[in-house]
Amino acid sequence: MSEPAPSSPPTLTDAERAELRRQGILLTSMEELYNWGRSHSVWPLQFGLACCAIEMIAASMARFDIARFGSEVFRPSPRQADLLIVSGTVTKKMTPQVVRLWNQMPEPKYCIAMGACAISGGPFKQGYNVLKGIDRFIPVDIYIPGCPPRPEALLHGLMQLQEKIRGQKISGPGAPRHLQADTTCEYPVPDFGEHDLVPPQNPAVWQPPVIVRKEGA
Amino acid sequence: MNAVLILIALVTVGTAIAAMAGRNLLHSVLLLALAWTGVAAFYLWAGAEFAAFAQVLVYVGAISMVVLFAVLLTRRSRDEAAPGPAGQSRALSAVMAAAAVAGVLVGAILRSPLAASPGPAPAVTVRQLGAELMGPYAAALLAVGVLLTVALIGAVVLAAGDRTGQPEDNP
Amino acid sequence: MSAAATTSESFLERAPLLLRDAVTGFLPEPARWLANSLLSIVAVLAVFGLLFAFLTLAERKILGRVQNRPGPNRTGWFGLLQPFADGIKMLTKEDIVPRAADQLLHFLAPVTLLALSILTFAVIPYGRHLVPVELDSAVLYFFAAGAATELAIFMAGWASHNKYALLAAMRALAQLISYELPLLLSFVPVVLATGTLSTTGIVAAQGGWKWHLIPHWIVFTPWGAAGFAIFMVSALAESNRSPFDLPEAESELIAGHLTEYSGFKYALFFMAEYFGMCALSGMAVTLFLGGWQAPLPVLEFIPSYVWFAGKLLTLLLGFIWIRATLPRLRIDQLTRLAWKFLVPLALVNLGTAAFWSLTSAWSGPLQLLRWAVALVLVAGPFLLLGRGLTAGLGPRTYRYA
Amino acid sequence: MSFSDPSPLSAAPGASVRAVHDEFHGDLLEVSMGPHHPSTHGVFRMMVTLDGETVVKLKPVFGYLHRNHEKIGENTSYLGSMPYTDRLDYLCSMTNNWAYALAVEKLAGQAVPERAEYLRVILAELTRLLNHTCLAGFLLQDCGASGTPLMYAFREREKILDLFESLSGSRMMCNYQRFGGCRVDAPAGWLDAARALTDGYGSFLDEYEALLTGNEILMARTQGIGCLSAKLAVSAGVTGPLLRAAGVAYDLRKVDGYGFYPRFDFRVPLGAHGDTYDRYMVRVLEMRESIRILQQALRDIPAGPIMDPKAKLRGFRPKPGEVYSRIEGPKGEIGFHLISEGGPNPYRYRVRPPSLINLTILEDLCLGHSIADAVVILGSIDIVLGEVDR
Amino acid sequence: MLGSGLLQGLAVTAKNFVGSFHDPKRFVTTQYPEEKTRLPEAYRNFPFLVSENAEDPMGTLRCVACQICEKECPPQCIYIEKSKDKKPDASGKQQIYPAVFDIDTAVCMSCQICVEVCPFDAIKMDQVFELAATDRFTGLMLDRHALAKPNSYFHQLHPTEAAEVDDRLATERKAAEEKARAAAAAKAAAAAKPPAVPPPPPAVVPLPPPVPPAA
Amino acid sequence: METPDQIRDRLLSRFPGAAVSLISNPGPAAQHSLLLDAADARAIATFLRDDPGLQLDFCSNVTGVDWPDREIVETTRTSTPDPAGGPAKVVEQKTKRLQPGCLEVVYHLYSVALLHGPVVLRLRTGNRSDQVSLPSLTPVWRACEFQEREVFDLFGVVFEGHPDLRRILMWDGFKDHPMRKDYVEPDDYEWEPTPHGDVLAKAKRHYPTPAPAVVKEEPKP
Repeated sequence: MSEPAPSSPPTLTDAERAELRRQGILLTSMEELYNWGRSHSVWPLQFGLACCAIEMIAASMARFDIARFGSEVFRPSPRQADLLIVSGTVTKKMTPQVVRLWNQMPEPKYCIAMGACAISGGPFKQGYNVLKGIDRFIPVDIYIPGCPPRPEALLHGLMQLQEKIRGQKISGPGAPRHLQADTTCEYPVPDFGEHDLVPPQNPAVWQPPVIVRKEGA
Repeated sequence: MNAVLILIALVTVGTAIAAMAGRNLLHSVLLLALAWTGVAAFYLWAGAEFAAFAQVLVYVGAISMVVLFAVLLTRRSRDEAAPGPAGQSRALSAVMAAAAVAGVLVGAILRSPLAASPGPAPAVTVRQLGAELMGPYAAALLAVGVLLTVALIGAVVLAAGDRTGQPEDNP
Repeated sequence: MSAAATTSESFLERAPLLLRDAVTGFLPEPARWLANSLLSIVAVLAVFGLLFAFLTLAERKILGRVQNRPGPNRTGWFGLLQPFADGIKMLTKEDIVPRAADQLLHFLAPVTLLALSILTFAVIPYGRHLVPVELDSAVLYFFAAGAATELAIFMAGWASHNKYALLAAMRALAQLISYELPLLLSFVPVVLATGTLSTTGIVAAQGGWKWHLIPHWIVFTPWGAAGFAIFMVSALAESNRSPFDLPEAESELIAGHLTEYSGFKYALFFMAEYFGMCALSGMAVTLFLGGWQAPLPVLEFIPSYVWFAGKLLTLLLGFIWIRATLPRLRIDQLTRLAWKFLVPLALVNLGTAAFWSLTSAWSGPLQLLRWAVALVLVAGPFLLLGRGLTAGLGPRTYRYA
Repeated sequence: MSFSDPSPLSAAPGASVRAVHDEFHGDLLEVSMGPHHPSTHGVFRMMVTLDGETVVKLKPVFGYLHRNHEKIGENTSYLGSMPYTDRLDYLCSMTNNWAYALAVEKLAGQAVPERAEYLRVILAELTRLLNHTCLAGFLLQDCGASGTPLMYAFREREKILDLFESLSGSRMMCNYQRFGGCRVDAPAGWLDAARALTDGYGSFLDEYEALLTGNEILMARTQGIGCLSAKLAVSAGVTGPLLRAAGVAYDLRKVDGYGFYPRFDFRVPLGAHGDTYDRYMVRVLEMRESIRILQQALRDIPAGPIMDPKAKLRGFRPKPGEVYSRIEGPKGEIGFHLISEGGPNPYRYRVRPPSLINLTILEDLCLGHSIADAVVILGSIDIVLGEVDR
Repeated sequence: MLGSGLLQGLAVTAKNFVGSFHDPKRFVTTQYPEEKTRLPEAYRNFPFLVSENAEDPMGTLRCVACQICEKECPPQCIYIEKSKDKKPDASGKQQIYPAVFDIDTAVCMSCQICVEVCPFDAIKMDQVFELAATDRFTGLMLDRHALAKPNSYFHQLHPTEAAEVDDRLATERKAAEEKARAAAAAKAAAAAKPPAVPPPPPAVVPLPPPVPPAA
Repeated sequence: METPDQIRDRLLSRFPGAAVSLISNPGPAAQHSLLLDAADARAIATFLRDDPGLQLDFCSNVTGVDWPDREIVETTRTSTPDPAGGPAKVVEQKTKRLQPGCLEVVYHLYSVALLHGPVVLRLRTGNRSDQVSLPSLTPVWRACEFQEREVFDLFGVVFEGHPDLRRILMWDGFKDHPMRKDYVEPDDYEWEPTPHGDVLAKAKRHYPTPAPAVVKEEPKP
């Protein structure tokens, strides 16, 4: 369910390379075509949460024009969307809805956490009703810091996402989530508890890493 | 060409039966629309282009919509038993109605002069059709028109009677 | 495709037929007929399939330009490959069917819709010799096939088992019932004037020029112009385009009947919408704009299908332009517009057309009288009914504290 | 093929088959619009009960963007709360800044230099232009126009944002004003740029009005829809353009005369019907008045310091006391209620959110109208969820 | 007349459509990756640490780890650990330096309060916004190596402000030097008297350890 | 406009049995407020709204304030005159006294008709238990509807006579009243890269020993 660990080496093993060679050029060109199509047609969900949503709207407006990337088709229904831009503070009251929306999107789907609040709770992380990062419940592909990020930063994030899509393999262990047969696109939706969400995070998606700081120059 | 005719007939009758037997009201309506299309196909097979397209336009295009509307706007839940005579008497009335319709149809068929061998169908132009309707059959046309108008008014009365006490301001 | 071309026509005019004969000419007669039909089907699908692809792109680019931005321009040269990227993505997207949905109807709805909208292409004369099927009552066939499409939209809305989709289904029904009538009534005068229901006949009747200058297109008569306007407004409504896109009213009903459709099924709906738009525009061209006829005698050297395509694209541009500008009507206003404005107008227009054909023998100063009476008959009801429609509405003046 | 929740957008998934069948044949259809819905302007939710398409009951549900602004404000220093006020009504950070700065200045009894007061008026009026322009765009979007009016509105918004950015460093979250003045002075050429923008804004409004104001569809969609009576408006605490569209002459710029507003010549447009069209038009006319104020302010602005030299940023501890201070924000009366106990943080930090209180009358306005109208009425109330839920 | 308003609207959109091909006022798009918006001088995104010298950023940070910004930062996105030893700063004065200085850009709200409260002009606002990352923890947590930017960079971003800061620092330094000189003179005067205590041994200046050049 | 003193006097004369006291505001704003008794608050509010001299028809702001129990140290000086006729002996005595806390609801009233204000009303509950109630002023001013709901949600004051008293910002199953000063936030802390103060303490609680994973590599060139 979780993304492949970032530490796994992106290089191919010899066996994989041989396998690829056997499958030949057809697969790679298929792969390229598939990835090309996906990466140039990323339709976001028309979904705004807070301040960042205004910058997201601004990114789709004339000055920045996200349409140039083929992504101006903001679909209001999650069924037709490819990209969930979590733009703004996710409150605990809103979290189940966001996870549900994510579940309702068909694979392949991507998630951009736009702005400090969506990544970590941002300036509001001290709040009792604020989720400290949407990646506690759904896998995030791209994080765009900023409060709010400029529309150009969103475009930059979108280009990063396109890069990421273009780099995906359609077979083998590095294949994206939606091409792995044993993974599900259903993520558990948290419940409202008496004091907090139950559970407060999805351990299958999110494990808190620990930073150990080394002193010295 | 007989194979085509049999196919059309099977589809028409089959969908009609399915529409009657179906439990899902919406499915029945859609099947009914399909049956009407079958009838249109039959007209087409018989060379009556105009009648066929008019059938589709009027029945599939418009009447089925009205039926759908009627189904959706009917207030009564379909689970409630329809008011009226139950059991045997219902069956009796159904048989009687069916017999009456069949009688009229058979009578009409018997009385119409059928050619012994179905030669090539006469090319009926729209102009001729219009002339016939406005000439010899004008009275029948008027009667049908009046009948439909009355039915429409009746439908309006029925629909409006359902919402007693509620002013109907929305068009 | 029928009607053998005479060799007196230009090569370009005959090119499609020659091409067809080159492909199927070696076949024996019955097989040839079949092959010719298949070929026309393939040709129509290919042409309109491509038109659909580029129309979506054109719409996005034109909307962009209207809104002061370039639109898609990074996928391929000038963004020309954008529709194909979208197509690949749509094809490979997961198909979700809601658990509670009516599985069969949920699947059938887009298929039916697309099939019906493709059927309408059969009778449009795309050029002098390019009409896939010639029927005596072709116009009737066209509207019969078109009338069933909203049934498919209803199926989609109802089968999705979603409240928004259901509301959209109801709206689609109301819209169809309201606009079918003005749509049909608006072309009756054309049939009255030309005396035929065949599309080729109607186009043929619009051939020729008055004083070698004004073509005999129906739109150049007062009742023709009015009929054309009514037809186009109704066509906007029939194809669910803005400002009549109520079933897919994004601001109220999410995506209306499409709310629960994903992936390829959604693409089919999308395609059907554009096909419907193309077909209705094509019919408008046929009925009112002289079909494939050239506007001026000197321009006849340009092949007929080019003229048809040009007129078709102009109308489609109009569709897009209107979409870029206008807000949406409300459902009751929509039905009111149909019943209280378009239907009476279309009926009066029928009378006007009758008057016009009865007075076709008038000449000289009587000709002026004929024009005057017809214009009054067209404009008078328009103004009167329009005033009734906008009663109580209007600009206001404001006071200041 | 996979299967998913039966009803994706209603809040309670799994509405059973049975229930919907009842709704088919029964009387009322309950629709949950939001929190994810294209026209709820964020994560707002309306529980709507429909008879056909007519709204018979409408209950707003809040809290989907409740980010604990007041609690954070009580745990943060006076200065530290300033950037948070940007995020209240994130379209109008400058007026929020001003409202908060004014409240703290009243709490601590601070004075503001003249140039800063002028700058504040200029920024507040620019914010008003920005807000009303965006609102008009969003309102038309709710009416179903496919983006074009919104695009034109945002085209102009970008011009104002450029001004804000070159002044304060950020497009939206300006964090510009301080207790006792403003953070930095306007850079060279800024005032000229502001003048150019102000002078060109009228022609934009003309074009915008040509696009929309005479549009029959817009008039049909908005005139006579959602009429708000003056009595209800006052009782429900409705403020801002909504109140004035209902015909009540209550503009805090005139009533309280805060800042330097008494120095400027401007009028307060009033509506007569209180319907959606009036709410829209009153805003358009207010924009024209804002342009007049801006022209006067940009003409008269003096040179001088922009910060009270006695002002203290770090370790700012006002004496114990309490204040409620309000200004006329673009959406209505935005107020701050501060209680100081003498500490570095306010003891009580309360925001009076105009958007939330203006929503009190939402149900009254929508009853009897269709669901499409409800969306437009909500649009004409002009809410920003950051402020509604805080 | 019915329709006149609609036609007026259509005229406006047509004007914009045609205008978008020749009128830059009606074609406002900045095509981002190729064209870039010229950011105003005041633009701010995330903070960076000013170092005097590009060659040795760690050795010449202005920051003395006073932790004022850490305390004042409203969202608390700064983490500082003071060094346990002292190192000479750019002017050779012994200073405490930040052993750890982390800014979590995933939290930072770009409010600039750290800049306002910093008494040493050590932290300033950067203008880089293309920071999208695929990993939140390694990509968005900036440590002092990533944060340190030379003064010349600061000049490039905010020329006016940087010039002011340099002036101010120069005057302060001068004042400090004069003060030190005066103090030294006073000390010397005091030292002229017999010393009561033995003079302290000369301070040993530890050399800064070699640091790889900052990216 | 009448001063708060005058209003209080008028109220006292109009409602002889009512307890209306003036709470002065020491700050420069000097917005003094009237403390009303819960029993006759609604009658007084209606009077304030309808009185032709006041016409406070616009309730701008409603908010709650939490005053927890606090220990007050009072210093009393008693000077006993020295019987010997010398300087009086001053004895300072410190007494600790527990001031019981309360929840307070503050209303800021203005008049749209007469363009004056604000008049500040305060209502206080007797204690800070979970079910403390005050009369709702929503029947007097509609503007209180959502704001009183908010006070109910965040402070836990039950407003009697409120037409629709439900939680407004938090979800319905939520149990706490987060704006109270003694509210304890849920311990959903997991990991935060830049911890401070109590967050750091929480971090220590969650990770008593540093976890093995090292993500951050330093130095990063």
